[in-house]
Amino acid sequence: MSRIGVFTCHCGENIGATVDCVKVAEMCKDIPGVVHSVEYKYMCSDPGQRQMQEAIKEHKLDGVVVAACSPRMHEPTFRRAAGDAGINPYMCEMANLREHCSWVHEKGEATTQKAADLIRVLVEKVKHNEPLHPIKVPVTRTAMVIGGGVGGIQVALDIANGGHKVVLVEKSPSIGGHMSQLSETFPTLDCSQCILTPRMVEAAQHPNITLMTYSEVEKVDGFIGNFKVTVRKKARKLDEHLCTGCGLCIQKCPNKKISDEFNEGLGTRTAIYVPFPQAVPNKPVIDTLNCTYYKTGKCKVCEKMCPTNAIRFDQEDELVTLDIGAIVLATGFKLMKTDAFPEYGYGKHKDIIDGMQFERLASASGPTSGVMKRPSDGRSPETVVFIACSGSRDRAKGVPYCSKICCMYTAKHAMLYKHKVHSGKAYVFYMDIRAAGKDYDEFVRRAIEEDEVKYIRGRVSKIYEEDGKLIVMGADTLMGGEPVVIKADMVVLATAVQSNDRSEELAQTLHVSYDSYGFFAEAHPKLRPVETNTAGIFLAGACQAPRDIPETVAQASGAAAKVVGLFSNEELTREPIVAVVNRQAAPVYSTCVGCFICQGACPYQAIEQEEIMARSGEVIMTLARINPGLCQGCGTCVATCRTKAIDLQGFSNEQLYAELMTL
Amino acid sequence: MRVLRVPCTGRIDYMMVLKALHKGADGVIVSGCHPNDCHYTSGNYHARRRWMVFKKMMEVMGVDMRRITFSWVSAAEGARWAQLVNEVTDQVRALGPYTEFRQVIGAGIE
Amino acid sequence: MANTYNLSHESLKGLFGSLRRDGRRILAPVDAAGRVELGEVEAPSQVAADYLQTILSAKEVAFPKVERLLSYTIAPGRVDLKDAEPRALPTVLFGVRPCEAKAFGALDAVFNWDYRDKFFNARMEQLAVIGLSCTKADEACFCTSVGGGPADATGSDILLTPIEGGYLAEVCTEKGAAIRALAPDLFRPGNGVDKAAIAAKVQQAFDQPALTSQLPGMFENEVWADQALRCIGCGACAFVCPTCVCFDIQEEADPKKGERLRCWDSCGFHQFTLHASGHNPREVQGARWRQRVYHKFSYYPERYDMLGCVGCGKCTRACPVDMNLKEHLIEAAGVKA
Amino acid sequence: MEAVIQRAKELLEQGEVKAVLGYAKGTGSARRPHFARQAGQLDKLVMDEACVQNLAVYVTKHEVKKLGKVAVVALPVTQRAILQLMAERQLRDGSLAILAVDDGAVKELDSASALEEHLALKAQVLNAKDKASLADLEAMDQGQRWAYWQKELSRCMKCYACRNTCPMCYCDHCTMDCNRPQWVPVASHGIGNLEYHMVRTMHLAGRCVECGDCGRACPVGIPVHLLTIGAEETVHELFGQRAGHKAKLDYALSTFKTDDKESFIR
Amino acid sequence: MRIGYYPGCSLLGSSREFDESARAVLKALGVELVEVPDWNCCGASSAHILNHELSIALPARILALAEQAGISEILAPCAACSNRLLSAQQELEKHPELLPGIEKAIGMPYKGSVKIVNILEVLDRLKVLISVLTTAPFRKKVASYYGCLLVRPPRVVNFDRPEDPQSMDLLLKAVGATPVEWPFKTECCGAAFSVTRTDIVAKLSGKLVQDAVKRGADAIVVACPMCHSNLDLRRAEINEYLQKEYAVPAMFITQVVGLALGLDPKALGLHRHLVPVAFAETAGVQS
Repeated sequence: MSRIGVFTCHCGENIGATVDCVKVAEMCKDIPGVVHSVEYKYMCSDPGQRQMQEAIKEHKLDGVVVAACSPRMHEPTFRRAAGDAGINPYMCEMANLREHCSWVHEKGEATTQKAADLIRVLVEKVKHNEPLHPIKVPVTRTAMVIGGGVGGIQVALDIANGGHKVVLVEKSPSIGGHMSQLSETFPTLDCSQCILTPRMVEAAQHPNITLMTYSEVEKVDGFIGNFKVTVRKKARKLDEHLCTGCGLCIQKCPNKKISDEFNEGLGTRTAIYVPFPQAVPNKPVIDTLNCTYYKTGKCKVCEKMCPTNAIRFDQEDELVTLDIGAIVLATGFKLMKTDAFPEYGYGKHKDIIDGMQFERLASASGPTSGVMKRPSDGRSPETVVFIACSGSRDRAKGVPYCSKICCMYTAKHAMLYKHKVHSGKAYVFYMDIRAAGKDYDEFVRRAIEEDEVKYIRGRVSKIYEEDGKLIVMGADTLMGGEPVVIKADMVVLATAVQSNDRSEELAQTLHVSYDSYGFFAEAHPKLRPVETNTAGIFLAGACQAPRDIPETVAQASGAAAKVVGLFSNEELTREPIVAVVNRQAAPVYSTCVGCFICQGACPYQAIEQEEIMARSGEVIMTLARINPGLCQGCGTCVATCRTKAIDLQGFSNEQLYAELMTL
Repeated sequence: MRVLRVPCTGRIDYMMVLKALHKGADGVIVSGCHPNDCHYTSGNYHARRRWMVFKKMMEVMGVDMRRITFSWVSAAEGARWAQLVNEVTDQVRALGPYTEFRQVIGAGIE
Repeated sequence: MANTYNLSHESLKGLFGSLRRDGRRILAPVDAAGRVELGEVEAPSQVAADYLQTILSAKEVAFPKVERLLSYTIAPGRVDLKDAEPRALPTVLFGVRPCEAKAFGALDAVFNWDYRDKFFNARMEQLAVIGLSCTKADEACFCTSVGGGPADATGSDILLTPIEGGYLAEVCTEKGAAIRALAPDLFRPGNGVDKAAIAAKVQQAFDQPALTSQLPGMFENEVWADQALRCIGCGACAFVCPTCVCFDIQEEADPKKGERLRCWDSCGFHQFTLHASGHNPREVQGARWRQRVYHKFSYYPERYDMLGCVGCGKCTRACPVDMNLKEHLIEAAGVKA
Repeated sequence: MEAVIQRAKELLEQGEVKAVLGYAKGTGSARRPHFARQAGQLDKLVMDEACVQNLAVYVTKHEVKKLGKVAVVALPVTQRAILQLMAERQLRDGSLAILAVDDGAVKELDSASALEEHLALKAQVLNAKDKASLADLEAMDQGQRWAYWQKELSRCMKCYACRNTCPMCYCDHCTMDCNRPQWVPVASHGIGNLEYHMVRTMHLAGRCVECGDCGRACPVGIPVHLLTIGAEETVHELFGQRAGHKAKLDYALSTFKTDDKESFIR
Repeated sequence: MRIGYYPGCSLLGSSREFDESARAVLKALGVELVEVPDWNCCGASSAHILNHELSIALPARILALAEQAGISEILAPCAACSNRLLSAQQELEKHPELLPGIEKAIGMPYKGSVKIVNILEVLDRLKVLISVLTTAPFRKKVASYYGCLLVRPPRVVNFDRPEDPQSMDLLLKAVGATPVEWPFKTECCGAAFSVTRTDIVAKLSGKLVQDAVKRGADAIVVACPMCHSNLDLRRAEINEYLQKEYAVPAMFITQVVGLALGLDPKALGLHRHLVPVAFAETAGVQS
């Protein structure tokens, strides 16, 4: 008969408030097999754990049930403590008295009784627990970072500087992401290109980092430490090694009128192009949709001009499969477009632009070389209206959340505009100013006080064009809701930050969960912000939620630290919660009948065929065998198997049956 | 309501539901993450097929399926889970004890 | 012959009435959706008319398919044991064929071999058997080959044989006499009737004593494996057989309470003799079929000097793959040692 | 029928097969499975409307496998069962000589693919009687169905004839025999019978070839075949998959579609 | 094409010309109108302020009558009427528990199977036919004014784009007119204040008239009796407010299409306008 110890935790007030822990500890003494039952205010605290360890040694316990919070919180803590006290960590189970009992019920006799019942369920389970030992799995010490923005670059650099190989995959032809499109950055107004480009170059030249630009992740198999990632290197239609980046082809390309994505449609580019001057790698790409050769078969000017004849018109996409140990998602965000606003004319007014377009206007490398020119007629705008919360905090637009960065960049935009057009008038319609970072609020105050940006607290209900002017109809709620009509030359909408295109598709490829807005879901908002629920896959930056540059870089270093930590030991120890197909002595060998119906149920292809040979070498039977390295312990095969030949360690049929029996 | 914790809906064997009824449960909730959001990729897809066949079989055998609720609730939907549990417990309490099934448990023994 | 009487159909109704008044339940073959099975009756009219036999045997009355031996509850620190009192209602088994009536003897041999089985005996004490001779038989019957007969009175407290306008009633035991005593006037003094003429003609199929002596020598013979090639190892034959006594003890418990149940088992099952080690002395179906025959035709005579088979043919009729016991025994008898 | 016996005799005499499995006359009007291992035993073979049992139940038995290659007289249900067994890797190509009998015509098949093509020619039709009984069951309401099955299953004595006669129940160690933990009670009391028949139905859903043998084998005549055939039809309705039609495993419950339609999961 | 027809009170009263022009145009386009027998008031702007059940029962009775008359689709040219019918229908769909009370109130069964369409939807379906049959293209610059009830609330009405509708503009193009880019398509004209606060109507409608003319519109085209009465009936107050004489006429879409089809202006009720429709084609027609 087992010697089980029950340790009931008050969890401060969380459990103690509604459950009479002393009584519960008392009641648990009567459960057959329990030889030691105590309660304590904070079991997870150091004294709490030490008390448990002493009890294990003193009462020679061989099984422990800690009745406290959710196993997701402290199962590792108590299992480690139990392990240190000399019993197998997997002989320690947790009964969740918090979420399953105290938090959901009123104080009372029934609640205390339920707590005791829940503990009895786990005691019965522990009686059927088997000592388990972590599975040792080799770790491929190469990381993959998906997304080459400032976040992705920071992760790659930190991991590379940690001494590990990194593959940085970027969808567009160059790394840099949205930050490369910015003019200056708040709150210091230092030029975005100046602080980003050195990092981009450092990443490109770092011996441990392999850049895979103009590439997308196609398929991810395997699991933590042993991912097999298939990346599609989209054809640049030129040989990267031969191309020196001289840019001759770009100058000579006759097809110059293609709308430039980098400049958010304000400028134009050639069919063979480099997104922006400081692009890394500085290798052009042929836009096959608009290139004349691909439409009509003629032209080929770039091929003729290329000094190292690097152009390869018939180059095909290339699929590369890489062994990867950990993946960091840093795919960034996208801005809601201006055509999403019916009240502002569905995007038909050229002079209503979004924040990124303003950045391009303000940027020295932008289409107007930094001179304030409004897109419609190029005139310098005398009056500019900035509208904060365009689309954000607006349930009708499907974006109820605050996009966090707009208050700051709107103040920056207003300030930049005033610096460039001293005589200009800048208005900002806002709901609340959210400038909570370091030196943030001072920055906004500076815009208001020094640069005389007029902040009007109110919403803009309608904008229409009249005599070349944009009539902005708003209200000033601080002045009793007075309607305000401003005749503006240009309007900048601080549109909502949304998850990047096809983020859900990528999440499904990586089996990572995501929220209803397409942002990736972190493992725990407070305690595990840079990890996902899928082991071995981490997060950094705005792909998880709207985030500014300082936070993105901080998270990037956080994620990198997790990866370096993961790679720090030779082997990865994995939870032994894996399925096992039973084996017995000859002549039965196993109750498995070799129908392999289970193989269809396993998403990780962890079920292999094992041939049982007679001494004569003749195959007697073919049985299923589970590769403990690949098995993630979901248990689908266990429930699918007709003869119950497969069992899941930690959630075995016997354990679950015992629990069911005491429900 | 008492809880039986399993790693995935894929692990839920219909015999567990039968055992719960055998041990006198008047209602059973079978729940897990939404399809396509399964942490183990396809556990809930298999579970869904299993439940579809299991439900029809139980209906053919005449079991009162109003007492067994199948639902997708993700770990992030705490409020929805609370609402579901309250709804189901009220519904089962309204249906009263499952005497029809209970009678069978003791029957057939001389 | 013991005292024989005539019992008219009318007086049989009267007898039923008095038995019921005496608080006895009457079980008899009844028609149930095209099948004939044992059921409770109030009057002879409810008894099935021209049936050969019931599918299941009457052993169920004394040795039910599931029976609680004991139950217990587990309280903190102690276990409260509760012996189960056998539910033994005073019962009259009416219309049972002579072969099945005789079978109770075979059950009794095992249940009172050395340990007196409280449950079986309690039920047998309360049981009275009014047998009914067979007027027809089918290919499966071979009672005459195993010392029985279509009108054999062994095992019946009263044996009725259908005659013109009623039955010839032979009172064979005290229980039979006790029944007659309930309503003596119903029993008219009988004029000796030649039962054999009325009873069904069941040809003797094989020389059973010779077979029994021959069996020990043919244990390794191939005939058993050949015969059992088509046996699918289910328990139909054992469960319908009036003389099969094997049972399995099952413990159904949870941490709060539990009960110990006795239920029917069959040597035909693949796992009947499976050892915990995985070894199974009777690995193949042939061995299991042989065991069924030897148990009834060799070990029973050896130990209880009676046969473990009454030749009722129920197993042959119930078998999904038509394992005809009589045919197989004839074949076995014909095998030269 | 002569053609089948003739072909069987040739196979036996040429030593291609060690035994021929067909039907023979049994007690009264019954037909029984018959293993003919020498030519002499061949004349006992018969083939008529009364021969309905699914002989595929024998092809997975150790004793039969020990005989060597066997020629099997295969009705459509037997053909489907053999193909499904091949799909579940219980039989290898060529371990059987299949004498496919389809309303009189005999065709010799020896590989899963040949069997698959042969089976594809004719649509699988559910016989009228079972279809009517299933419809009656469907028409009942929940209370009536419960009462109906409780009355029927109360007569079950767990002789396992229905399980052992089924070609798809070839597992040496069945869940019913599993006692750690004892998922299904062994005793044939109320709950024991109910859970046994529920689990058996679930195990056959998507694997049952609808031969109806389980219903015929039950000594006390419980129409258990309605449960398994009903489950098989359900799987066909829900997922469009039928047992015994594909050489490669095509089992509804071991795969899925991301857009499986259902209306009851909240 | 056979379609149910529900004129409503204003089409027989203050905006008779909308009814006449609608009937004339649809007849010319081969559409058979089946007027709902014994129809009653739709509750207009007062019912839903005073009594929730009444505001559902009135439209429900109309729809029930239509169902009994075998009408599967019903045209309610007046924006207010189609708006009331739609919201009553949806209210009953969302709250079936109200149905018994409503059926008792209107004394007949209500299924809610009738599809409610407005005049623009019907004309839009016949757009090809209209452009073919256009004999006298309406070569004018026009400002298309939708008002509110045609497009709001979007959840209930679910018609065109709530902020910048295009359906009337396309119709006008089909008959040869050139719609002007005009931001006030859905601004408020003052609606019911037409009776109680003419000063507000003057201000609001004035802004519309002023801007339309500034953008070169020769006529303002509407599809709602209330809009028309504010732009036409209240023109005196508008001119007084704007301190300027504005003679731009307000016309119904059905009148514009009618003219394009070459129908007699009198049959289109053009003579009933307070602000005269003084185009050359209608020479001689004067109120």
